[in-house]
Amino acid sequence: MRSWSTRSPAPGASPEPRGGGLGGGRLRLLQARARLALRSFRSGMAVFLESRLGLLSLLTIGVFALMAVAHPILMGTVWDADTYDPVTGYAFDATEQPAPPSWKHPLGTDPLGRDVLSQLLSSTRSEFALGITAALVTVTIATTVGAVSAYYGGLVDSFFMRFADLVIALPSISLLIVLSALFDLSLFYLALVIGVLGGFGGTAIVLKSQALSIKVKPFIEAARMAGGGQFQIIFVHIVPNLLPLSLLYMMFTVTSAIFAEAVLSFLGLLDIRMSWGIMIHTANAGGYLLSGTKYWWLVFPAGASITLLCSAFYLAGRALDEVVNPRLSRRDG
Amino acid sequence: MASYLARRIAQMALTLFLILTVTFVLVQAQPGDYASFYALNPDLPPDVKEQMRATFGLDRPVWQQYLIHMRNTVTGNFGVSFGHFPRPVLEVLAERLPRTIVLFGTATAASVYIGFLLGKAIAWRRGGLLEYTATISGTVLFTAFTPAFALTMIWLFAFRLGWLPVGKFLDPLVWRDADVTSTSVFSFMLLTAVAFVGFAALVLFISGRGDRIGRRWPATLALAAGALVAALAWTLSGIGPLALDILKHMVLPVATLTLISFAGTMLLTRNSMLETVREDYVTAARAKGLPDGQVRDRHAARNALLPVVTSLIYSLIFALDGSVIVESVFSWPGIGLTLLEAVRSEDLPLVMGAIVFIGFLSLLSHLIVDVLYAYLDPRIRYQ
Amino acid sequence: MQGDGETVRTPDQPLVDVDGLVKLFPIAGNVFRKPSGFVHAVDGVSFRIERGESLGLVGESGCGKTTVGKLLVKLLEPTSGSIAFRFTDAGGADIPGGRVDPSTLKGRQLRDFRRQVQLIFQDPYESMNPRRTIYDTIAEPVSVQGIGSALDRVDRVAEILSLVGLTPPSAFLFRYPHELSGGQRQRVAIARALILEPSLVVADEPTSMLDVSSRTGIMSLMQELASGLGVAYLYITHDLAVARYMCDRIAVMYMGKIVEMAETEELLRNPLHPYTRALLSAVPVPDPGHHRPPPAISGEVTAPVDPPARCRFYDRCPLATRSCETSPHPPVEEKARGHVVACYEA
Amino acid sequence: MAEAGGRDSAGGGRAAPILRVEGLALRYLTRQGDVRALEDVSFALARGESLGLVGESGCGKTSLANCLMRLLPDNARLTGGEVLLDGEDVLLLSEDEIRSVRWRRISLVFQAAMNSLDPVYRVGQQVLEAIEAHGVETTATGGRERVARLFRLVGLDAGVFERYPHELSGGMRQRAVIAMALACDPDIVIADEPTTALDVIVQDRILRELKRIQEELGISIIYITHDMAVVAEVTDRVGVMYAGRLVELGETASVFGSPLHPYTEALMSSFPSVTGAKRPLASLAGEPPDLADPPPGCAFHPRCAHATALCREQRPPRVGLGDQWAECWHPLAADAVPLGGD
Repeated sequence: MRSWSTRSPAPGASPEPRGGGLGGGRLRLLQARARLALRSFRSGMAVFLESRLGLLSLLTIGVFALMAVAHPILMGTVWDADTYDPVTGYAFDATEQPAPPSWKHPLGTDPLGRDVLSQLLSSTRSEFALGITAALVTVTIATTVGAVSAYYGGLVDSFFMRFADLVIALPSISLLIVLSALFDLSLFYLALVIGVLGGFGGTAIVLKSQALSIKVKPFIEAARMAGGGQFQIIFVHIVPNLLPLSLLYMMFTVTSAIFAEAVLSFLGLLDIRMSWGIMIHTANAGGYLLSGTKYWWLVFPAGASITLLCSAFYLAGRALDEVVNPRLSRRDG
Repeated sequence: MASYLARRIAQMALTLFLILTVTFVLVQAQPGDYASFYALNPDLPPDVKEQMRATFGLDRPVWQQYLIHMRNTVTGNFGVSFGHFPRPVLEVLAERLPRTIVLFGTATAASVYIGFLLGKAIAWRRGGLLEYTATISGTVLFTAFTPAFALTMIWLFAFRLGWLPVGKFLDPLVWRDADVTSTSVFSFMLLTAVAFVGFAALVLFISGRGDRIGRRWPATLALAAGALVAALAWTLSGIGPLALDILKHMVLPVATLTLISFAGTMLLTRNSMLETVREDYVTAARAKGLPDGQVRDRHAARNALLPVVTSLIYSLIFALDGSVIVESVFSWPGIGLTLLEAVRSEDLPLVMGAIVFIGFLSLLSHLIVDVLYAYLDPRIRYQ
Repeated sequence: MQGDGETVRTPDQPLVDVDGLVKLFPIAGNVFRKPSGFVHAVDGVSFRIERGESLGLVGESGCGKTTVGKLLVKLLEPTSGSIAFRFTDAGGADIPGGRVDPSTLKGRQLRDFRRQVQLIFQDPYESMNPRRTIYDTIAEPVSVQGIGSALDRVDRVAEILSLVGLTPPSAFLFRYPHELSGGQRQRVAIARALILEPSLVVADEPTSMLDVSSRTGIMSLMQELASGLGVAYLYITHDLAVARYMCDRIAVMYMGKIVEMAETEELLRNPLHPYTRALLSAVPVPDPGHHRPPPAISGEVTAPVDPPARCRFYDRCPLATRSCETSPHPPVEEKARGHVVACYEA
Repeated sequence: MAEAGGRDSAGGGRAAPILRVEGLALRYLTRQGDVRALEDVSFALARGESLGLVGESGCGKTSLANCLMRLLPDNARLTGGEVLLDGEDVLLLSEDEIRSVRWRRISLVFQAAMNSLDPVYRVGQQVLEAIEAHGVETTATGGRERVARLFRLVGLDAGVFERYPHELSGGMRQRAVIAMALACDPDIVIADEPTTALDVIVQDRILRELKRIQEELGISIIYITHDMAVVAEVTDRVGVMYAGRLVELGETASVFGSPLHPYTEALMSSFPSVTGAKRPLASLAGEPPDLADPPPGCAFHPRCAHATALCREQRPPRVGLGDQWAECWHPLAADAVPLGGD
């Protein structure tokens, strides 16, 4: 190996002490990186929060997260399981079921005498679990599939893209209806199926076209010139540039997962114990839905929760889009 | 363009093949086997069971069953429906397909058109009250829980206000003396729509050939004349009142579908517009001294339309999914409701047939979108 | 690698010997993807580059100059023809495994080859991963090659940053490309190409996207580094004026062929090929008093899709004769010492 | 405010200036603060004259062009000055009035021809569109003939009318864009980097074409470019911009003969040439200033070899030599005299 020291430094380049005062070692390296990460997170956050809708949606998601955390705490302290269990409880104190809101039951009880607030809170937790599981599955699959089929092209690409066409051609609700007829879907499998459908379908196509536009950038050739192999190029250069977009689609998957679960529960096709969709299903099955505003507590809390949480994730995704996609930003520079 | 379309059609044929394979695999993978499904159904007479066994080759090896499944689908032989015994699946589906297409086609056209207009407007004037109102209400409707929203619509417009019928697709009282079936009326309606769209495309194509860019009235006149002829034909045919009855039943589901899905197109158009307004040709159009509206419509929005058309595929799928839900809430007996009923009654042949039809319908929408895109983008047209 | 253990000094042997290089790109055809024709991007190109020499490859866009560059660094595989490298140590003696034909390389050998031949890209904005710091960008070649420890690399990157004039290095190490100006980014690109101490650097229009004031800075930096480190350049440019300052020799390309090649000043003073003459007379001169005659050339460049066998320049040539129409593309002939031309009429 | 170069006598006895820019100032509001894109820019343009504006990217050349046509993004704020077109201030016109100025009086040749043609319309229709918007021709055939005439003028085949932009070569597109700029007989054409993306032979042809058309039609052209060689060949007068200011203005021959501003000299000597002796190229150290936070005094002082304490603290005065002037404390010609005002 030749060494720099044997050569005269180029004129015009001032000779600098070795490392330019950066001899502090690995710790300094890590510190510098941590500072960088913090800085880019802050500037991204600043842009995100500049959008009022982004802030609002983040707050909404926060409130729902608190609700999800609150349920086990309440059950462990002030609520006794016999009365307040979301599935097996019964409000003996109420004279008739469903009972309107009262101090003991702030959102009343359902036709089977169960506390609506407790049902609402306990469902929140499963909705989060469902949404996040599905989103993680989608993003992992879509990012990998997108990067790999953009990088290799040819047969690999054709295979994944035809598969994506298939997933898109079968609308997910219809497909899930069929799947629920053929198999018993639990919450976890539902999350998995929705995640897989999202990951191999439209999201994979979008991420692939993004990956394609990254693949033809000169910095990919520069990485090849450095001697980088396929792994280095896909996971060090392509995937990190896909992540912001994946994050965006993660938000959208959360929305569609919560939505799909609610629809299937409403149609009575799912094998799960409690969810917002099941709450509405129960009310609908008892014929309370078309009675207008009289039994509002049976439908409104669950319906509003579905809409609010879905919109919140959706709007958060859109606000994120404004951060990720510089072309949408309102100001130049 | 021909080679572009040929390639797309080849890809779609491949996708259809994949759909058939997947349905087959699903049936094979489900717990319990298909043969016993038939064997255990008490509604079926033994000779029918024997016939089905032969049709589906249920006693043969799996790979032969697969080939038979393929052949059956291509020839339209989905077997006999359990729930509608002894009607063949194909007959049940053929009756319901026009109803779904009419509902879903109208709603998609309405939602895309409204979404495009609104998206265009909010992108051109950013930060206004309209932008916030449209974005928030659009998103809330977009993510609203469709069944609950549809029921609210029914409750409000049918029960409280009594303006529109509650559900179903026709009023038996009106149809008691009719000597035509609802299916044929639906088919006529569909035919009229297709003929009109074809006529409109022709008119626009011819008017687009001219020199003058701004002159629009001949095209408008021709379109109005076409609409008049269609309306006259319906009035004179004698089945006008029947069609009117169907239309009255359509209003609520179409409105519901439109309201839940326009936001998708709107928000996409907005984003797409925000990108095109930065293009040099839009600046050039403004520099040329063109009126504001012309810069917006002819240049910014016209180019913003391209990605919107691409994503129309997703909007269509979204609407197709939505129409399954809406059909079930409004008791609209189309493909979606058929699928749901078939699932509930474990009518497996009908389930398979319906899902293949839905897949086929969405592939067909794909193809239409591709043709539209190729028409709108000269860069593809002349490849 | 064909290391034959020979370690004799071979000063007369060039660093690179390119012979009859051809690269055809298929044009996508119908549904079945059968190509409907071929773009003859590079069509029988031969040249040599000596150690430490700078050869300019000049031509209009689409003439195939960038393709030649990519073939040389093995970002593309040639359709036919040969490229032979002969790497030596600082004293000019052969090093083991110093004779390389890039088309045979794979894996470990390819990585070794990358140490010797590097590329500087045209676009300083797109040639760096926007999500990686300057340090990551410059250190990537050494870390991929597994040279030195992580800490050595920081020092090494800092050292080369000051060498390319980005001082103090600590102010640049942990910044992102978008925080730098075009000129500074191009300095980073040079640092990245030079950190492996290559023998040959292919520079693909490294200054064409830069502002005037940073352009000269980059040009002189590249010259200083070339003489300091003994790097040879293949300098690809469309600008004859830039080539005049950067190159020892210039090769002019037209539609995939080298039409003329000579020492820089000889080529500028005594252009023989009608295309070179047209190219030269079309360059604007920064002197209001100077009046240029219009270049004697008609038409526009077309893409070399399955070109006819005759001289590529025939359709636009002011000197074209009957025999030019029927004869094949003219062979490259030496008209003066080291001055070669491919023209029957020159 | 003195405006030596722009006096009525400027340009060697040509007619009264058709365009006069006085103390123009423009800012962009950004997250990083206000960017001073233009500061105190003044010049005049005579009828039939060609003026070059040179400078590096980000010096405000394109912002200036956009100001003249009032094509500014939402975050731009005009903070002073006037743009007098035949004595009428363009900046005060209403949105409707400015529309009749655009293309009719001042038109633009964009720097990226591909991007300034709408990909979904035929090239001819896009030219026709401008003709119709201004009612230059009233009949369909009249419009078509005019487009055919324009195409002939710029050396394009009439068949180009029916082609789409992506079907044309770079040179043809640039010609089409020039034809479009001439569609409504404008008085002034602003050519913003008209040949930057083109190969040298095509560039040469387009520039010759533009020069010929200018002489034939008697229009004024403002060339915006970074290429000193192009400026030397096609312009009568040249203005040098740095950091949003016009730092030197004068007859092209005299500016090239004896530049007053050190920046002008640096620009000229950093340009390589294929003719003449091979002289060493000078390079400018450092980077152009951040316009959100420009240095005090002369904006060029951090990169200037002649800078003194004076330059670092105080705005330089305007000094003149004949028709040529510069803003500099230490002009390169000893006989340059301070001009009044300021």
